[in-house]
Amino acid sequence: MITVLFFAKQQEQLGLDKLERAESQLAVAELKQKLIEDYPELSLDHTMTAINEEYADEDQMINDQDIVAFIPPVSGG
Amino acid sequence: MITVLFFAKQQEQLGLDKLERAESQLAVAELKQKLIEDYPELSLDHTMTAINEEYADEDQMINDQDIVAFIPPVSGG
Amino acid sequence: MEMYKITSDEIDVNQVITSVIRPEAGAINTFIGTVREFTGNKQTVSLQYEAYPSMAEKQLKRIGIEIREKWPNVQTSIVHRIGKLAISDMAVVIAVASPHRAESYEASRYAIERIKEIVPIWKKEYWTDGEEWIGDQLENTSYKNRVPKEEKE
Amino acid sequence: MEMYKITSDEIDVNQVITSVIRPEAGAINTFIGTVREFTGNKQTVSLQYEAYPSMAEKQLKRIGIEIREKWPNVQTSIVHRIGKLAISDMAVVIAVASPHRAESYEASRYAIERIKEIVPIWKKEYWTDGEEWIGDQLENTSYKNRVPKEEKE
Repeated sequence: MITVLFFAKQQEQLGLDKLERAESQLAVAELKQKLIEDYPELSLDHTMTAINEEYADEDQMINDQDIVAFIPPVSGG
Repeated sequence: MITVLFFAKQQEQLGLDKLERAESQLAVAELKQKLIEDYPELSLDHTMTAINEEYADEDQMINDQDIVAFIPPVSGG
Repeated sequence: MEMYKITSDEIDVNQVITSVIRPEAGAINTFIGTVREFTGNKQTVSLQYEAYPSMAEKQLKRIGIEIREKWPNVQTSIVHRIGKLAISDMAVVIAVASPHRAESYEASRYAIERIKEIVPIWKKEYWTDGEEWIGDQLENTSYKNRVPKEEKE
Repeated sequence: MEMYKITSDEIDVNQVITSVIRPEAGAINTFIGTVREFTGNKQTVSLQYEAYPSMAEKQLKRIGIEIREKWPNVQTSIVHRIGKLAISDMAVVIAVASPHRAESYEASRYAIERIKEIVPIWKKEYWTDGEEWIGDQLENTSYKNRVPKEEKE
């Protein structure tokens, strides 16, 4: 089981800020692909990924219990 | 009659912060020369001059009632 | 004591400044980002900031570490506010203390630029004629596959 | 409302910052000069600042005018304290507000450099082993006959 967090525009696209998914041992790119298929309203363009609060590459593996967050272009400051 | 103001090191060299002198119609350079003669303890090296609170050149004329201030190298900030 | 904080309260500038004052410091540069009313012709009514707070605080700390690697004698504090802000409200306060003034300016500038690159905070603008989540899509076409690395000089 | 002030009281940073906040501004850069304890091996015990106050305030205003000529949308306030100061006390506070951040940094830096050139304020340092009026004689050998002009780019 993994937790997936959404923020800002993506949170509004989905109408939710969090998903629990029964997956593990998949790469970031694979998770993105699955989510886009499951949620056609979701765009993950220009979006970075964090695993357990650290930025992750597209090929990084996601493990059971990980918290994955999608980070659309930031605009703080 | 003119007023001459001294600050910082020069004020300590002279032991006073202000002089009244019965002069007018002389250039800044001339006043400096007279002061150095009258007060051998005074050094006016590296010192700018202000007339009525505006910086003045060495050849600028000092008139009756003017307030002349000697401005040693500044160190605010 | 350095602070790296996401808060939904009004930011106390004095507290941020005080947190970096030390006897070794002779210069403190503070940068405050406030809500601007006009951007070109567009009039902002209010702003909403949202964050991934736990990760955002980690990223703010990371900026502090990057700064100390570049400018060893510098102390940094950064506080970013989230929630709804009105015109002229302070969204971010950065305070940088250093022995001499040049580094305080450089490190402060570095901090704000890095905040805009790596800290998960998002701004939604409410204009007189609409609303939008801000995020510079155009300038981030290669963003998708890029993990932010520490900047090289 | 811009402030250009010489004061013997403690400087209220918030008041200086508040004086430049405007709806058009999105960035406020603040520079604070504090009393540093060590300069190399020399330990400062306290400082005395003296000014020619009426002229110093005029020169501070002049810096504000120079800044607006260079960065038209910038608002500046500068307050300099005089009298006896202890370690970490604030000697000068500069606040610069501008629509965008780049100018706020540039104008703030310009202000502190100009203060060190043209504003009649003098610092006397009291060290553990003596005291001295500070003033960079060596770097000002051509100072004697030079009226400070507005800097050219």
